[in-house]
Amino acid sequence: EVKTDFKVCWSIYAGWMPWGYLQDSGIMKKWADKYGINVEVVQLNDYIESINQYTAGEFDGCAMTNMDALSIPAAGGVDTSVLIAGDYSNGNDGLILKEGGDLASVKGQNVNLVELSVSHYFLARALETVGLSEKDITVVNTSDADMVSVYGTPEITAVATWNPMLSEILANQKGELVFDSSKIPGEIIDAMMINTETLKDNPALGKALVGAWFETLSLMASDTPEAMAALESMAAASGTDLAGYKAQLAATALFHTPEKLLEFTTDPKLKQTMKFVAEFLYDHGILGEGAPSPEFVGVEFPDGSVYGDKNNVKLRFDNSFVEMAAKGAL
Amino acid sequence: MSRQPKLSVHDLFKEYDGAPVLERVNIDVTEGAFCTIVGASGCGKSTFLRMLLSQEQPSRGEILLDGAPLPEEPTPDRGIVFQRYSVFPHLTVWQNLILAKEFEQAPLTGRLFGSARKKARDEIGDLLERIGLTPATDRYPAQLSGGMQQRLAIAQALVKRPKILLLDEPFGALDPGIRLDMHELLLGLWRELSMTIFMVTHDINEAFKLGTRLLVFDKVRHDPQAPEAYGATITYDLPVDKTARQKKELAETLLHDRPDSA
Amino acid sequence: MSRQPKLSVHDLFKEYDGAPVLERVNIDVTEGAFCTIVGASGCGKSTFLRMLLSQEQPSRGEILLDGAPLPEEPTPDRGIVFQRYSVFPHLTVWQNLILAKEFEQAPLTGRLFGSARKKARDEIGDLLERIGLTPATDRYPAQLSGGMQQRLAIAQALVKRPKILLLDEPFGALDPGIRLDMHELLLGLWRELSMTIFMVTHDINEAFKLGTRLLVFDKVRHDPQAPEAYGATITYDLPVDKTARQKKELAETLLHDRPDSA
Amino acid sequence: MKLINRKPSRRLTIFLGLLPFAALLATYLIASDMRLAVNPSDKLLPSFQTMADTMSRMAFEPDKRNGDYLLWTDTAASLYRLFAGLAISAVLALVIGLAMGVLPVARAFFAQFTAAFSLIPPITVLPILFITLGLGEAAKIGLIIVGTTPAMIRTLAQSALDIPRELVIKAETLGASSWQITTRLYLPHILPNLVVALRLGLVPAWIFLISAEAIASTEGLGYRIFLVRRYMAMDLILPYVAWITLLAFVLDRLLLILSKRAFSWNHLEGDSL
Amino acid sequence: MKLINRKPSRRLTIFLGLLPFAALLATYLIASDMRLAVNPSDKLLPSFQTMADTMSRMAFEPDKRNGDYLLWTDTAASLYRLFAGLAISAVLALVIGLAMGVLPVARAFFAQFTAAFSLIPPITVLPILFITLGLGEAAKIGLIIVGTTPAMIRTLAQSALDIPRELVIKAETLGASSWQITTRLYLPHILPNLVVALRLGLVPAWIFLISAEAIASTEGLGYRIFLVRRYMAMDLILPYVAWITLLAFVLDRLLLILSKRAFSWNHLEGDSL
Ligand SMILES: Nc1ncnc2c1ncn2[C@@H]1O[C@H](COP(=O)(O)OP(=O)(O)OP(=O)(O)O)[C@@H](O)[C@H]1O
Ligand SMILES: Nc1ncnc2c1ncn2[C@@H]1O[C@H](COP(=O)(O)OP(=O)(O)OP(=O)(O)O)[C@@H](O)[C@H]1O
Ligand SMILES: [Mg+2]
Ligand SMILES: [Mg+2]
Repeated sequence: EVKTDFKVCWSIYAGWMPWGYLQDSGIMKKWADKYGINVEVVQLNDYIESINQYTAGEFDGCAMTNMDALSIPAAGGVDTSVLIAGDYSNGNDGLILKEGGDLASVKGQNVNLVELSVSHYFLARALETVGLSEKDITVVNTSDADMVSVYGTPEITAVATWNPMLSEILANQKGELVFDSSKIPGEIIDAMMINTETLKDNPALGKALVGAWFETLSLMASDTPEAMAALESMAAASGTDLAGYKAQLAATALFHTPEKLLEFTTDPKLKQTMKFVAEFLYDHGILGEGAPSPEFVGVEFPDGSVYGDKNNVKLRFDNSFVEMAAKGAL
Repeated sequence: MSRQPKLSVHDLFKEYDGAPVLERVNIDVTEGAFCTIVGASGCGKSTFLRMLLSQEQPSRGEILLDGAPLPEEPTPDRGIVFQRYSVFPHLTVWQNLILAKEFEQAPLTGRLFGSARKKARDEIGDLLERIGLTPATDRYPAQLSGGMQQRLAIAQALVKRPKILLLDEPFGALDPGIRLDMHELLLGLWRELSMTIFMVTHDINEAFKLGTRLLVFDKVRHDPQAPEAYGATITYDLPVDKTARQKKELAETLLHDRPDSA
Repeated sequence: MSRQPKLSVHDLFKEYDGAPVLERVNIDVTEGAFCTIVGASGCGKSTFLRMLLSQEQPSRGEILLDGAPLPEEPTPDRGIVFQRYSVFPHLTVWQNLILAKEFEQAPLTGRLFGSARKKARDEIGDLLERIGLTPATDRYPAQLSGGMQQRLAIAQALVKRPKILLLDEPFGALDPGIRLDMHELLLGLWRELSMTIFMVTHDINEAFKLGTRLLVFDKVRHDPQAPEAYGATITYDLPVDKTARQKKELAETLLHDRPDSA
Repeated sequence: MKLINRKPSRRLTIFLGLLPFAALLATYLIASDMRLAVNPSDKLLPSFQTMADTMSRMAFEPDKRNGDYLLWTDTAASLYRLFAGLAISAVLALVIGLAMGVLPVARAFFAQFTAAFSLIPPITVLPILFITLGLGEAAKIGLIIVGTTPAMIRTLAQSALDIPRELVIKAETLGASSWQITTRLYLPHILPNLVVALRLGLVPAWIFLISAEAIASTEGLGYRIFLVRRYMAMDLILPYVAWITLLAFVLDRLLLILSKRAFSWNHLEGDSL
Repeated sequence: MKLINRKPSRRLTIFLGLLPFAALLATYLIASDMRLAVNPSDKLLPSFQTMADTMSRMAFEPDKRNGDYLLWTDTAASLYRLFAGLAISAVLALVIGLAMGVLPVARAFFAQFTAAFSLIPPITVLPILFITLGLGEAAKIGLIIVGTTPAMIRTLAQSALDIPRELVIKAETLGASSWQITTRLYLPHILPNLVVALRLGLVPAWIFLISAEAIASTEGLGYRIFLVRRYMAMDLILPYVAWITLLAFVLDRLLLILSKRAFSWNHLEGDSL
């Protein structure tokens, strides 16, 4: 269906703060006007709610991780395209043991984390690296917003969480980071997802979003007063100060140029990552009880290859718009 | 009695939780009768009035009003003064009194405004004076004495000029002086409107003075082992005659000059 | 009157929201007196009793009990029957009656159990019979008729055998027969315990029959423009003498045989 | 007959009572069908078949991870917390509410504070609660207590103040001490209101329980709902919500019946909802 | 004098009323000092100095992002939502509660449904609510309405049922129609209870408002608290909570005063909390 008014949503996370800035600063409007459409970039505070709203059809696009995209909209039958795989977590997720030690010493402990989130996936991957499995620990579901405050209680010995909670805990409380996502780089991808059908019918939306995104990122990368002002504003919006926000960005591998992004999404390692993710989701029953195998939902890669069921492709890495940006064709 | 009775009660039974309170009550009352009801406390007088009002339904038997079954709900043609006199606690004295008029004249809002309201208030001035509540016009019921509340309840029922008036010990909390005034008021309206009145009273004097007919409620059957086994009925139904009246007046004279003579 | 008065009231004033209700009330009452109080409705009789009970405080003046200022709160030596008779709605008839005993015998739980409870219940059997509530022993007040509730309230106050008993129109809702029984009951206890009684009544008959002293409350000053400007006081204070009693008895005889003669 | 006196027959009452439920179900069915027609694996409004399947799995098939029958372990865990929390709340509210209603000194002491305290939204001070009570059952029960007690205290204190002054005076003249007046007059009068307060407190209690279970937990109805919210499994969430509602409804009715049994004097006049 | 009759003097009342607040403050001070002594950058219980600094920044320094004075814009946004939600709730509750209390037919229709509906914890069905109402102001106000109305309806309906039957009958004999009985007898009797219900509804209203703001919002007191919760910025959370409590407290007192003014007949006997 061709239309002119679009809404995409995002929630607060270091790698997504540019979405807020490009809406506030008018960059988005500039690009939308260029293609004769209206795009509203809406901030939601609750990450899961934002995905749910997108899945239910309230938004045309939403910022989420590769894992959640597979488990919620894609598994829910909403054909979704990865428009901008903006960054991957490069230390933004971590496992902290209060008493320190090495990763293997987590065995037998309770680990507090947001169950079934990327933290859970991250933990599973971390355990694999030392030959442990989830059976060797006990997972306690804990809300992300309260992770920092409950860490102070004596019951908690280990947490797996992400920034800003991660740095908040490390900065102020006893504990040692024993594993972080920089050791599994590129596996936790934070992307802007768009409804495939909407994107197909309205390429202008993809063009406007990609154009606005890279303009903002190049602004951030520049060493100008405007860049500082933009970063200040993003810091304020995420509830911290400039230093705090920069620290978060340091653990976020943002792709500042279309080229870098393309490099990442065309890397064959991506297929491997998505396989891991699908298997993890299947093991935890998140793909739906009707899912006969991890390959139940098909994932299409930029080269046209598909992981999983070719007849049920619901998640697509779509590089066409970023390629336009790389060619300066926007 | 060739005229159709205003109200007739046929073979009325009433029980609460299986315990009979009234049984086999039969009576025909012509229009304009003033029936005073006496009887032992707890024998079912108030219950009888509640049924005449349609507040409660008989367990058996029927009540006919003008030959037709009594409506199943209270209607404006039957006024009531409850034994535990109740007036509207959220309205002041005069607001309580103009309420009936408001209901009548303002079907939609149920409320009069401006000059209509002022007029209604002026119209009850005389009534207020007669029931002695002029100084308390603007008070809420909670700020009145027991007797004042009772007078207000009576006046409120009279304002509506009902065809049938049910009074449950209306003058119990009034001193003799005010009681006489209220008698006057009631009798005046009764004659004027040819109301049919049922009045429960414990004052035999009053029953004779006011009534044209005296109904005595009592149990006819009594089981000493199970005092609750039987209900009460109308045991005497006396037209109040001249001689009785004269006797009463004699009694009254005697009683009346006593306080001063003492 | 060489004895110290049981109760003396000096120069008592009471006003509500600036409007005087009682003014300059002075009275000395000896132990064992039976004061009946009459007066126009709304003149302040109930207010007077409420002050004797310490439910309300006088605006000015003082009340002495046995020469000492009245305690500031109700105490068990002063019993009360309110005008709007109130009993405890959550207790059945017999539970209402044994309550005073429970308070006395079980300071901690306020409740009797087992045989003590049974004994208390047996002890009130006679009283229940005399007030005619035996058949209603196990009912809640909401299931009683008005007169039955009133009798219960009276009995409840009597059970405690207070030194001073305050009765606000206690017999208003009772039929003459039961009223006579209650008179007996009250007079018996009064003589036996030499209680001091204050009783408000509107029945002048009753006032003369029961009282040893009759107090009339009335306004002495009256401003027709502002009827609320002045309060009432005791205008007559009459010892009830023989002749008056005889007159009353005559009147009573006359009244009494009327229902049967008719 | 006037509308206010027109009582529907028993049958009509039942029919009318079921109508809005039927309407709700019908609305759901239509909306769900519409969405499923567009996207057969829509997650927002699953079909009744899907929900029934999911629930029967939760109820009758052991969990892969720990072999539990999840619906029942969740229910047991939540109900235990709910009952413990409400029981403690009830006792606290009764004691403090009674004290406030009966004793002017206690009222002076507590009135302003409970008024203010009852207005703190407890979910905003969760961290303090967790640090004070730890992360175990205590905190979850604690949140229910903190969340429901203040309102219950106020309700009970007000209902004690509403007892007619005449009755208190009457009790005094019958020789009752302050303590006896409290136990034999105030207490029986406010117990029915305690039941009312408990019934009204059921909803906030569930809400706080669910919030607490969402924060740190390994079982419980609220835990499960928040967990599967992660992948928008409305086929589990909706039946769970219905189940919670049903449990609460049964509790509510049981409390009403309890009240009618235990405080029959209080139900002699008028209707109860 | 018996304890129940011992009324503290005005001064003592004020003193006693302040005591628990003082005790709370003192406890906080000691606990905060102890924690800060161990770890000077402890975030859980910041010193009053820190909190005052933070608040004065929120109140008097423009925000870096958009130049707003955040405390005031947050307060305005939240209060607007709160008032809008409560106002609509009040109207709905009045209409439905009155209908349920007055008309047996309406009671048959609504009673079971509102009883069940009032027991649904609204936070569990948030996704559906957001999808139905969108994510704008409507949803936030809607959550307040969904959260507070059912309980208010029940309270009002019950208070209508509690009106003595005698008064209704009296009105009928005075010639009142159903409508007139509703407006002139039931309405004035339940309006004071509406105020009570509103006062009791303040806390749930705040809670739902905060929950809604936590999910989708860019300003508001709940949004701010939620935003900084991940950083455990108690130096902002605690004063914000105190501020919310103060606002609610002022509203509560205003409603009480309103009730005493507008429904003086209802306050002639007994105390109010
Ligand atoms: N709470 C109150 N506020 C204001 N005025 C009051 C209050 N209580 C009583 N009054 C007024 O005080 C006066 C005396 O009342 P009280 O009840 O003592 O009269 P009473 O002599 O007992 O009358 P009755 O015989 O009718 O019972 C009345 O005019 C009444 O309006
Ligand atoms: N709701 C009820 N439930 C059970 N019994 C009741 C109920 N209402 C009245 N009764 C019983 O019915 C009988 C008659 O009561 P009613 O009020 O009609 O008496 P009454 O003749 O008016 O007495 P009184 O002169 O004392 O007012 C009493 O025995 C009373 O206990
Ligand atoms: Mg009666
Ligand atoms: Mg009086």
